[in-house]
Amino acid sequence: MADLQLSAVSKSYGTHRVLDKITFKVNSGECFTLLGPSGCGKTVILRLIAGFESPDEGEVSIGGHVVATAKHSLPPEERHIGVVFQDYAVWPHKTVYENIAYPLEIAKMPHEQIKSAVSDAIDQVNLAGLAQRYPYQLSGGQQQRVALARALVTKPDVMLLDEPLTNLDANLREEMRFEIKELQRKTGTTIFYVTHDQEVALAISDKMAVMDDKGIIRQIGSPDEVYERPIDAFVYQFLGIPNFIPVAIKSGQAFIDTDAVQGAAELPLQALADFPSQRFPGPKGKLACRPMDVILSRSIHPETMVKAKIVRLSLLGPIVDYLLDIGGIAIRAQMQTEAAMAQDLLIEEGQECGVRFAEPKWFSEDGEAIR
Amino acid sequence: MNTGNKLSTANIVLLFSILILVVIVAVPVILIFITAFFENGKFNIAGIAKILSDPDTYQALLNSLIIAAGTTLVSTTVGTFFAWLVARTDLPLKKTMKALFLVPFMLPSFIGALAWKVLLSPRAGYINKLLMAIFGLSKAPIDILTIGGIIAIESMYLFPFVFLQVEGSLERMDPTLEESARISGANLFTITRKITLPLVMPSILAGALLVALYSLAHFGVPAILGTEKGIYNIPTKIYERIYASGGSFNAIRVGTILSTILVISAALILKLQDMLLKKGQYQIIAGKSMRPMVMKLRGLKIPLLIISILYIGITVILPTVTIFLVGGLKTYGLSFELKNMTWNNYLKIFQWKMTKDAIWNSLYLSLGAAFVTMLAGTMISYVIVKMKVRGKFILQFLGVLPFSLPGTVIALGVILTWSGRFGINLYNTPWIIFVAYIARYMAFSIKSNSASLSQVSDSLEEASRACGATHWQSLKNIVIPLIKPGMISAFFLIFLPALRELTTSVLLYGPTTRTIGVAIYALNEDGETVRAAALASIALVIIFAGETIIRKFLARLDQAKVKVQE
Amino acid sequence: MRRALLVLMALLVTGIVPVIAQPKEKLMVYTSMKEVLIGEIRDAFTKKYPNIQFDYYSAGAGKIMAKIAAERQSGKLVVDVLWTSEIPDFYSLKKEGVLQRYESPEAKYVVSPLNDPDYEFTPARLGTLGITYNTNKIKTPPTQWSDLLGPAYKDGFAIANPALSGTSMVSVGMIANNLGWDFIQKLRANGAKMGQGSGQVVDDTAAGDLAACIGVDYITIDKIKLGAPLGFAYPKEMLVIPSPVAIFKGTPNLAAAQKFVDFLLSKEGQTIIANNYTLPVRKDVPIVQGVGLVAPDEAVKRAMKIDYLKLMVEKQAVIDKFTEIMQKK
Amino acid sequence: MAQLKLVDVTKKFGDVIAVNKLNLEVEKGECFSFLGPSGCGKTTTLRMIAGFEDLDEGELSVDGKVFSSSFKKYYLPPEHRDFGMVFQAFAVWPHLTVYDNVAFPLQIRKIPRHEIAKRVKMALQSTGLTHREESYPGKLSGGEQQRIALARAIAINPKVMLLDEPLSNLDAKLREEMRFEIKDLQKKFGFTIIYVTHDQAEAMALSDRMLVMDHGIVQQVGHPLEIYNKPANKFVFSFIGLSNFIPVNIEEGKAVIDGSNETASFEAPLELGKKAFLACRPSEVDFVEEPYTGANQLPPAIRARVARRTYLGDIVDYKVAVGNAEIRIQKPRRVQGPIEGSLCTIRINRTLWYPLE
Repeated sequence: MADLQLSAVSKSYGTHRVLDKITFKVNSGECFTLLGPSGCGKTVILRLIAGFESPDEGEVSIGGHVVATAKHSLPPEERHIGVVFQDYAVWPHKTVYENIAYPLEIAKMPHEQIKSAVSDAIDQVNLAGLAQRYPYQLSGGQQQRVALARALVTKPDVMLLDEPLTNLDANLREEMRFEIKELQRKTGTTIFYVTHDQEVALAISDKMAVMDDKGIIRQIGSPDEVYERPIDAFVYQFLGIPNFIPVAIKSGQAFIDTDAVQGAAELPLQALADFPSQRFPGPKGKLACRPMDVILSRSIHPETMVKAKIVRLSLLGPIVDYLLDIGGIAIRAQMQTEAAMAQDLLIEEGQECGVRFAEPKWFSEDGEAIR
Repeated sequence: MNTGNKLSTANIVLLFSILILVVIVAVPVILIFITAFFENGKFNIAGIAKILSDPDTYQALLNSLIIAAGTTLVSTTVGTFFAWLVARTDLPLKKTMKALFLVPFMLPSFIGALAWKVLLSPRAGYINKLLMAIFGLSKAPIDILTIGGIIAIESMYLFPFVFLQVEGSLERMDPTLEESARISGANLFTITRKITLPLVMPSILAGALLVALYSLAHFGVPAILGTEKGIYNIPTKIYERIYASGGSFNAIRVGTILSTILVISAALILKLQDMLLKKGQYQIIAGKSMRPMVMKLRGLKIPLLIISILYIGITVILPTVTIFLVGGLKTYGLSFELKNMTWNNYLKIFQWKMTKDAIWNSLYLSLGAAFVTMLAGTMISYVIVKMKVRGKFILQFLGVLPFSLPGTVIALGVILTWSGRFGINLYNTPWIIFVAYIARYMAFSIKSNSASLSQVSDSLEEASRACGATHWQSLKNIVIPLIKPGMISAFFLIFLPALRELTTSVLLYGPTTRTIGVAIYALNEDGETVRAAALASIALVIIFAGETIIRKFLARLDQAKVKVQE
Repeated sequence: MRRALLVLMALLVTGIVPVIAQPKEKLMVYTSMKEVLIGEIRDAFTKKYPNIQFDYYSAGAGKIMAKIAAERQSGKLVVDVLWTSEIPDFYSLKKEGVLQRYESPEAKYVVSPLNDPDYEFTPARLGTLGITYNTNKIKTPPTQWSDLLGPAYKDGFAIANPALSGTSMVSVGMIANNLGWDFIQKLRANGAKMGQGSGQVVDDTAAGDLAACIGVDYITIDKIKLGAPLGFAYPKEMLVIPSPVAIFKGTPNLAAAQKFVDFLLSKEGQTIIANNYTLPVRKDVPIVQGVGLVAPDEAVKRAMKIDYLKLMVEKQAVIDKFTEIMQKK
Repeated sequence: MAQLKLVDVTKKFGDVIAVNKLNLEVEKGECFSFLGPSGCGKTTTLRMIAGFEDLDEGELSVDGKVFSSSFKKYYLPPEHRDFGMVFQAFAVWPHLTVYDNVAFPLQIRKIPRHEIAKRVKMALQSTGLTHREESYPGKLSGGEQQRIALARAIAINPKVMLLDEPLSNLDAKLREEMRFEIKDLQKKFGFTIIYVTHDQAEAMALSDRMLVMDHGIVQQVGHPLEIYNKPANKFVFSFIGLSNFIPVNIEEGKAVIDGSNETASFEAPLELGKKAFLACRPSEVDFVEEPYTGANQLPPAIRARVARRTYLGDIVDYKVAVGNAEIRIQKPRRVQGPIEGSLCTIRINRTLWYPLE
């Protein structure tokens, strides 16, 4: 268990600067997620920490020891880390046991100790009874568990996980993310986790960093900080299904921006008591609201609601998904199916209804959060 | 994965790999060009013009091209047809037939040519004699000693190149590509014409390219069937020039100029294929495996099966039996009656120094070359596929270069390089053939090893590094065990063709370093037809035995590989 | 895997090491004599001198000369002794000064139409060529050269390629010299063609591909003995070609080479030659009777005349001219 | 009259019965999904409808015309069925341009050239591919390739469109977008859709009616909401969304969660026996603030301990322990829920009951 720190790390491939002065710190025992779209350079960061790449500038330190600078880079085998890869990377020619025992054999641990350490690790990841299987005899989820056990067995200072759940199917993914979290709690390992899946990031992180497609870290914070108080529109839209409504501010009041949306009616966005009109830098901005926060009602109360038309209603199992038209703007709304049925809100397509935005977020025209 | 500027293992491996390819491949090729274009340090355009305007050379080039074109056309047609028959129809015994269609691969084409000469030479050919006797003809109905004959025989033994490629791609092709045509309303005939054939066109072209390159530079069949009637292609012309003109350096120069023509022709063929394929690079392999549609042959089922079996019978069994029988004749020209048969020739093969030497030479040269080439190829492929080092494009280029280099050219380059010019003289030693084999088969090895290495995902090795293993430990414990099947199949891919090699060794052999191919050829040329046949029979036994053992072995490996990869 | 590697390495080592390891005394003979003949001589020679590692390379004279030229070019001569029938080559080599003078004690017994006064080469066999014919196709044996112009030989007669075969080269020179190029033109007009090596034309005749050819004595008779449907006949003017043996200057194996020349010229060596159906160069060695051979002195008497020095100069021209005639449509 | 009718359709592969006596009627213009785990026989059924597989038993007819029948020993090959079909792996022909791909089925039908041009244009327009006419499929994205396949299928103006997991090879965002596009195309052209998928959300979003299948046997047929609300059995319930199966002990129609010392109990159906499962969805459980009384409220309030609380953004996911059972609960983040480790009171709003296998 150790902390992990990157200070002003940069990396280029040819003329393409992938990372520019990246700095962050992962505390000891923390589960830290780096969330970003594919191709943003997040895997490069993980590979820099692992030692598969070396930085052009800056330094990487693990547990207070500098492991990589532009001049000198410790090879991966000397960093005492565990890595879990997206494609499992379990060795197909070794059994489960042999896979997990390998790092200990390399470390020249006595045979008996290896045996007990491996069997502990196998129990820990719920693979008991499968020790003598070859990877091809295991499911994807089981292979990923082998990879986890193999990375954990040496009790590494830091565990690096590179999109470990992407290749699993939806059900398994949802199950495994809880398991990884559970494992971290049991072992107290520091985890550095790289993913593009915001649901996983939210579910398992103690702290997360959101990176944009240019390789810039936009925001670092706990999941609810990042989710509830996004620093800008990018972070907001990356963390879930976004609804953006262009707004114009007229005399301290917000209206749907009719210039931005052709054919939009000039609808006042009423009853938004916490509307921060003073903090807006200009006359225009954006209102953002998650589908779950779009509150529907069959009856329209003009003083608290705007009028919307149901364009489409789709039942997705536990969730009902609505596509609404508010003065020419398409808005998504979602409700839990039970609630929708209980409140008689399975409104037929083509009908009108009232809409209220709960806990809206406000962004300036260029996407900065206004709080 | 470099760790600073010191001379890391990565750099050592890279340098070593480049060194091997430069010495084995680049230097010989460069020397050929230098020798061809420069005389006494001066650009020798007049000399080139003289050789090229010589009607002999011109005719040889023309013949080479005609033979290559004809062989490619025939092999491609035959190969594609049989591939389609096996992969897309309800032909009975498909599995057996598929295996049978690969058998001509095992038969060295020059031995085939030898057999066909015995059967179809204009007057003495057994079949011709038979036909003449039956129909009372005064002239032989078939003359194998013609360009047409050469094309026919080469095609007989080269069509599996196309068959393998096309059959494989038909088998791996996503069946829904055809099903969607069917649901669009097209019948199977239309689908075959408009969808299936265009989609496997890249494979057809790939197979055709292999045939064209092979045939263009092929020595054995034209040497056996052509030279007697004055039909030379470039390899036989080079051979003739070098041996007929007293071996003066001038002959070698002529050889290099002809080689240059071969290289240019090969490059043009590659370019042509590239152009044809340009718009046709597509993925047709399915993720899901489903049974492809099968065309019902109905009434044609049995006739086509019979044709297929006859084809195998005629191309494989008939010549093989002929070779064995001729090898048992007391002397050539006798009829196949028991009183004319003897075991003597077969016994002599193991008594004569020349033939004993040849068998032994071929065995250890091919084993040794296969072994060394496999190891070097593994190392070079590792650099190409796995390592992030600057300068590996040189390796990529040099590694595939021999693929398009005809065997004759490699032989000449090797003579130029290893005859003392650089202080090492391997001439007349087995080492020169050894070096040539390495050069000739390096591309195979790199191809095969690269394929298996690229299936080993980088993360498998990185996982090992992260577990605390050093670079070497990771190689030893993870990478090598995983690519072992690929290495072994590379070994056999080299060993078997090298065992029966003729084109290269015929220019390189020394007094005691004849290979099996050279010995058979020399015996035939010297009029020792029965002994040539006897040696050929023994060679066939060795090859068939080798192939069978290897097939079994590879099948086992394949199973293991499937296990590992599933 | 590891064991397989070891076995492979062992094979490699045992395979290549003997070839490069240098034994004490070695001898390399390049000869155009066929495997049957040279093989028997080697066996006898090796039996007599077990300490000499005797190797030979048997091929057509053209190939041998090409090989020697290449070896000289590369500066590493493998050959110690040359024994072929292409006499002009010996004159050329002599002129270039690469042959070692050696007067064998056995040389005084040699009868031959040609002798090198400097003893840089010595005839070791009297090769004769006659007309080899297929007995199924030719019922009356030919008796003179002009018979070949008859209809029985139409499109069925061949002479080996003089570029490949030394005997053929000399034969063509002799025929052109004695019967004139006209005769060769006429042969061509009757459908005669150029074959491959000197052995192959005989095989082709046996197989019936040819009706007849100019055949080397021992090659033909050997096949007749094996039952081939062949006959062998000499016209009045005979093709008699001595096959000289010569030692290369500067060979490290001079002693062994001299022992070989001595052995070849000895009664023992010549007997092996005679028993293989060719003519010895010694009077005291009997020829095999009843196979159509003529005695050495009669052969020398009937032999066509040729100026080898002139032939040496004209060699390439002769080959070219012959080839040109034979490839004419 | 139903447009597509399957009677006792059965298919065997060797000893395995892939589809067992399937009976089905699909109305004209309906969007009908086959939903089930992989290997359940749904694709085999679709391939039998398409004509790529013959029936071992049963009969299949379209608009009253028999297409395949084991009784009449009749089988109409796929090229004569006039269906449109879209495959999972796109199956667009890489050697033909987008235009030629779409034109192919029309050319086969020997439709006049100008008519082909018109119909291809229309199909490309409907699928938003107009600007891609001259491209080769290899240069296009997965979504665009799948649109080519759609355009190709609608160009012939089929009465029935067969879709075999058409969206599985696309990424999540595109998948969502495309399923609405398919629905829009159907509205526009009015064809009947047979849609095969293993994704329940996809099936529910698209279908007018759907069929849930397992091991070659139909488990339930009905409207998506009906299936969601009244799953016919445990398999359907678990396949259609996240589910809780809570083991209960039943005595005299009163069910108590196994291992809990609750006095409150559920009213259980009588035919269940002594042990059974109480099934509910994570979204159908509420945290209640009213004080716990332990009295016979209906539905009962139950005491539970929060074993895990996971913030998932819009939704917060809880795992609470009651007796020997663990219950997943999902609530919108705006709903104030208990913290991890605390005690809480829950109420299961809707219960379904399933026997222990």
